Amino acid sequence: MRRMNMVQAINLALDEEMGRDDRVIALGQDIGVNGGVFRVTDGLHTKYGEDRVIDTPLAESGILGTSIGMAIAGLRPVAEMQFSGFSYLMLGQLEGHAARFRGRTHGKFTVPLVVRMPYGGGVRALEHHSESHEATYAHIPGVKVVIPSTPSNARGLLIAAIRDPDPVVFMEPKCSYRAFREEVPEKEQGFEIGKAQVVKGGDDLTVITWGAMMRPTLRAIEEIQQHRKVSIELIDLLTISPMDGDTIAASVAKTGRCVVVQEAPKSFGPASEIIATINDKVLMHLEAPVRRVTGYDTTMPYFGRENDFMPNADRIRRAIEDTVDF
Amino acid sequence: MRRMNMVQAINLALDEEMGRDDRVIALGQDIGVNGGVFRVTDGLHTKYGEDRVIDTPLAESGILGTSIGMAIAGLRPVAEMQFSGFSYLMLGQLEGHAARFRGRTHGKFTVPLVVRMPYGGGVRALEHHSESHEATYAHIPGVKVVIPSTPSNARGLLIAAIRDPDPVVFMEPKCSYRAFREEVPEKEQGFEIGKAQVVKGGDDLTVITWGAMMRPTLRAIEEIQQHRKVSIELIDLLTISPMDGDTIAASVAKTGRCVVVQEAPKSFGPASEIIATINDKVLMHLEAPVRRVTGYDTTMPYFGRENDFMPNADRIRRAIEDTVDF
Amino acid sequence: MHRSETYTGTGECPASKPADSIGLDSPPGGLSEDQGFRISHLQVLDEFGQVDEQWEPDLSSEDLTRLYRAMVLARAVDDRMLKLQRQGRIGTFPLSVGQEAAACGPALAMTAKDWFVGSFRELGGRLMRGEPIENLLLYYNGYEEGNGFPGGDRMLPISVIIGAQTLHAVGIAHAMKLRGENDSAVVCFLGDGATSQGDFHEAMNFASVWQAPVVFICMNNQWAISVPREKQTHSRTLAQKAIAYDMPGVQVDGNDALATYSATKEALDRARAGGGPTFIEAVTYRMMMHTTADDPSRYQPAEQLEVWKKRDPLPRFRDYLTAKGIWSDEREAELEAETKQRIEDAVKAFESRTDFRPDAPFDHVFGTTHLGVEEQRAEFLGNLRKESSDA
Amino acid sequence: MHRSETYTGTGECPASKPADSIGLDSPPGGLSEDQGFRISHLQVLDEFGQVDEQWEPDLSSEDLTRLYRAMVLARAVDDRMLKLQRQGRIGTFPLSVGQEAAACGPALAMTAKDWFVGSFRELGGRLMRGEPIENLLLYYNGYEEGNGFPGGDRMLPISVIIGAQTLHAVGIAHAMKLRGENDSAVVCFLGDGATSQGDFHEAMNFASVWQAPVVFICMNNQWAISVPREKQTHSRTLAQKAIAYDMPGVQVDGNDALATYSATKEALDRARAGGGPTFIEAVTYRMMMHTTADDPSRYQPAEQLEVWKKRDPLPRFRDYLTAKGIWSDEREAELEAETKQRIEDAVKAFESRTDFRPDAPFDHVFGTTHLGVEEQRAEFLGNLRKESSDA
Ligand SMILES: Cc1ncc(C[n+]2csc(CCOP(=O)(O)OP(=O)(O)O)c2C)c(N)n1
Ligand SMILES: Cc1ncc(C[n+]2csc(CCOP(=O)(O)OP(=O)(O)O)c2C)c(N)n1
Ligand SMILES: [Mg+2]
Ligand SMILES: [Mg+2]
Repeated sequence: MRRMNMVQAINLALDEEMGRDDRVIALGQDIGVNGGVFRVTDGLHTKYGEDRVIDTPLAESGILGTSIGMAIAGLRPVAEMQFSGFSYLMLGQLEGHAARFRGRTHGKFTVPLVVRMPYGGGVRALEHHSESHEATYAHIPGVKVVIPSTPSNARGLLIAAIRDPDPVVFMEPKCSYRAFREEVPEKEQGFEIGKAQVVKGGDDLTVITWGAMMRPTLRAIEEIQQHRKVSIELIDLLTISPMDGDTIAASVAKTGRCVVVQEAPKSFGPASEIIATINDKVLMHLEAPVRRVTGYDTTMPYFGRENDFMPNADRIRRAIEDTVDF
Repeated sequence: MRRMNMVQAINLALDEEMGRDDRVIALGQDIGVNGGVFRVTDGLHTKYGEDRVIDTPLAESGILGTSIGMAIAGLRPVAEMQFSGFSYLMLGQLEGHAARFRGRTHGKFTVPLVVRMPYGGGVRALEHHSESHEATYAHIPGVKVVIPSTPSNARGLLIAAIRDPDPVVFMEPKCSYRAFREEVPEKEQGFEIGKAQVVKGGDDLTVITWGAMMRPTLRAIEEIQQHRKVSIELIDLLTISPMDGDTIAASVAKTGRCVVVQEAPKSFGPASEIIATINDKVLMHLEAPVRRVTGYDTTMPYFGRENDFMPNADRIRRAIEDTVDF
Repeated sequence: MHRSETYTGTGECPASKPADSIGLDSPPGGLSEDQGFRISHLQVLDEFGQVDEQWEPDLSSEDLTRLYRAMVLARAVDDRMLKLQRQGRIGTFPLSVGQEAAACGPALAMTAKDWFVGSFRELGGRLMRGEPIENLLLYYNGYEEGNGFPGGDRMLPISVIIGAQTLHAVGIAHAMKLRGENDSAVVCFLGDGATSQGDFHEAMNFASVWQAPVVFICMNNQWAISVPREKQTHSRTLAQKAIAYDMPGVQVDGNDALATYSATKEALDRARAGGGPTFIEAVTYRMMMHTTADDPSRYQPAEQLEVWKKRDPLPRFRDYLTAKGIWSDEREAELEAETKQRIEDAVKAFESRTDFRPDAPFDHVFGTTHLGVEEQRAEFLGNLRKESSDA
Repeated sequence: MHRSETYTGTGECPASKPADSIGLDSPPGGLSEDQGFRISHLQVLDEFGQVDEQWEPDLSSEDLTRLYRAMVLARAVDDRMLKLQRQGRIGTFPLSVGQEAAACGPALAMTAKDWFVGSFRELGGRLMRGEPIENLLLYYNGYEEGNGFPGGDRMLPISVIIGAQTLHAVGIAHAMKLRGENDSAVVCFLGDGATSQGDFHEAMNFASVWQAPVVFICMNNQWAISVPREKQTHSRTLAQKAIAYDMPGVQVDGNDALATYSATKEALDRARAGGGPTFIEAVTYRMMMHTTADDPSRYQPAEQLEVWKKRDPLPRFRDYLTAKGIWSDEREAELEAETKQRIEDAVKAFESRTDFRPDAPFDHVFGTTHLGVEEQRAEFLGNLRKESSDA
């Protein structure tokens, strides 16, 4: 058991997989000599050499497009987008090609690649460095979207993503990168893509969230439980798509109340899909409207205002209390 | 009054606006001499010359990025993406710049452009020619997304879009382009962006749809009303974003039942946002789960199977009946 | 007089001054010029079928015949598909008439270990790589079943999004290099219009930075739908785009199958030997509509087509073969009959296909099983059943 | 000995054969070469401050002084901002130390009617265009309020997404042309890393197809964060990328403010006269970290920095001015004091700003009022109120 933060845990997963399987290569901007702007790939360049840890030219579509080719030819590229805010530059390649080669060739050519990208706000960064684009990726059939929330699940899920036969968008909550440490087991635990995790069982209300929003959500739940008795079930989505509707439905069928916490702008985000899933499967169990605690439908403001615009523990707490009291 | 199809109506709107305001220019691939691959811009090149109807090089990001510059400099570009299936190539420019210049300059530089694109299936086209990407665009704050369904509203909404001070993604249901004609009034009726239209009042159930799905939906309603008495309210969304939540809520508050018809893949689509809106505003009025009739979460199949994969009148009819009978 | 051995003219990439590896270089004082940039041109067989023996490649009769047969087959398939489309028996498709030499010459230069990464107008090349005609018919009739065939392990399917495939080609090429497959390189086709796409530029840049074993063959057929070459880009040649990447740039007569063969062969040899990528512009002409949905009379000057008809790659190659004594009217007649039969057989096979499982698109959403996908498959099949029972 | 009149050396774009407008051209027979491609180099002031009088531009003392003052101010602002950042008083920002000549020379060549389209490392240029220091402080402290200022009608804000601004520049330039504003052109800055982006290529292509009045100034500072220039692209120069578009390509000493001025001036004159776009590579060096978040010791060879310190654009320009009798130690001391004061005033003004309406981001989502936005604004303000009452 080792205590580590998320950066270290992701680095560990990369190292483990590169050590295990020499088809695994990493590529992206500044990931080699520099070890990545967040140091996620630190040391790998020295250990595996510049053929397997590739500093690419500054071109997101180029990185993803060539990764597709490498994956088709039998490698397992792990591409990094330096920030998710730049990742739309490769959306054409992702939607048009990574997501489609399997279907387009009836399974002959497949694209087992991972595209890692730090996402979200809270680190006082410049414009375009704080976006949460997971809904866009999740709307693409053939692409899996995974968002870890802790060092352990980041490590486990990244390993699963690298071994997965399909393109996986792996979004890393950058404000959790160094926010805390936890024990990371010696051997990877076997996280499965497509499965949500019930982090905490409860009977009165379900809270669903993912990634960076786990921390304020945990804080909100703690605060509530300091002053009132309410039994809250907390689900960490972990995979945004394909979404684990069954875990969501089972929980909400039991609790009848639900709050969804999402960092992205409100409209057309994952929270809406979660609500639609609840509607489809367990609407008649609902005793109150599902509440969304989300970003607002504005461009992510510059960092001077970001804290006001991102969901915080206080808003989450009030949403939970209002829903319980509904 | 003139009877015309949607291609003619859009052409009329372009012609009217170019005639009225010489800042309006059109640009895109093959829109000039050739009049566009669907002939939407037919005749405009001859009438307004190649400085105002520009055949561009084959580069979607280039088309949108230069349109942004032209809009900042005082023109009103109407850019065409030849098919929406290629439009993700310009998403970086749309999300990163068109949507942001107003906020980024506190209103000093604005981007009053329209990006037109035929979308959707049903015309037996090759791969990438039949997608429905509206949810992706709608998730971008600062961008308006409009989808007409008839010649008249196409003309009225395109005029509104061109006069709008913001970037508007104008998605044209290509399978409705020549499917029918209707009277188009001499003077434009004043369609407003951001307003849904209650096409038909009713008390028992609300059907919400947009674009190409209006026609099978109308057929389904007709079929139902041939054999049973049920009063159906039909809402044509017209603007996907910013969505007209009030019209939706008012209707569902009245009927208590709702079916949403969406051509795009099911998950993370506009139907989910509609359901979330209903949840937010009028959940307690619901007497049955909202039903989604949608595409499936697969890549749009090649045209040999597209009819089976797109929502049709039969599926819509059954969803309506099941919801009424719930 | 076969001198293919000496044909290395297109490969050098002159450097007037060496690349500066630690950024110490700054421009020389005053105003000066760097003129050390060039491209090369190649034509071996002129439009009258006259060969320039100095550059004639050393090809066996078998290879030459194979090349000719492929070009003839491609044209006949195009011809038949156009008729089928007009009869509503298949959907929209892009003809390659006039571009056979640009597609088949390079395919002849490839080995089975090389990868073929195409766009959608390299019919003859695809056929040479073993793609069954039946597949093309299936594909252009809207069935994914047309995409795969046993054996086509090193040929990517048709790529519709203009320019995108150039990046896949570079990725594959770099993977070959990383995996030490020194006998494998990639041939990547693109159109003149594709040179306008950002992805093309990124592919050229990655290819040259990585010195990846890839040969780009840009079929400059003068048109991108209705947009003429000179509105697509302002440069005099497309070949000179290679200069931006210090990559060898070659402009060949794309209607001369010997030139397209030789330039590709040389570039492939160089690529496999670690010499990096090459960009070849094959100057040719789209003799028919863009696709069957297009009407070129709206934009194409008739006199242009007339000029290019005289440069048709087929007759000139037949004349060359005939002059060499490899070909004759009898062989031509035989080939015609055989080609016709082959196409007929394929059309029959295609039209008798009924094994289209409606839910096949659910098979390949993911390589792992997910409940949501299977739920939707069941719902889909349920819907189909209900609709057929309703009907 | 001012010969700026005769300085037109970089403008020609030689055509070894004319563009073929109806696609009738095919390559010449046999193998041949086209060597008609070139770029030009320019350095006026060498690293010792010695001027090459043949190419010395005809600038007034006022203009030369303005240029020097701007470079000094930029460096002092950078210096102060670095300190503020280290003290936690502003956020991450990119320094432009070493690149002052590449940013200020071009700005001097512009008129008020020209547009300035930057990336984020042209501090001196922005200051010359009237951007208040206070704005920069606001911007880099995370407030949109830093973006707008009265009068900056022809300068776009900082552009973070690498390469994207090149397309905006071309669009603006083309709009100027379409609107008949023949006295307006656009100067667009980009980095060496930006040349790898697809958008850059599309911008170059559109600019040359449209013959738009735009001057691209590529600040080749040898690094894109940790990636050295020679891993960014394989070409010997960046200037030669212009050849792909038959656009004049010029490589200038980017630490020589006279060269960056002259090359820009000539290109702007040509652009305004309808002569189309120009691509200028300004060879310079990023003397500090990429941004304050970066640690160049991880990747930068120390000896490289040493070499470039000797090429610092400021001392050499001061020496030139001094030799011309325009500058003196007293003036230098005065300028220092004045600059310090100006920066202090700006910092004070910045730090006393409190007029940040928290809901300002809702003001500019759309130019029209929409209920949904206003509902969210109300909810947002309600949340803020609740949180402050909770606290
Ligand atoms: C990204 C993209 N934009 C637009 C299209 C529509 N389109 C299909 S073919 C074509 C022209 C392609 O021209 P070129 O590259 O010269 O190839 P050619 O058709 O001449 O073989 C266009 C615009 C597309 N398929 N992909
Ligand atoms: C599209 C995009 N990808 C990545 C980044 C992150 N990034 C910011 S600056 C930079 C390097 C830019 O290099 P260059 O163009 O040479 O400009 P310089 O920083 O040297 O001025 C990178 C990779 C970005 N801002 N935009
Ligand atoms: Mg073409
Ligand atoms: Mg740089």
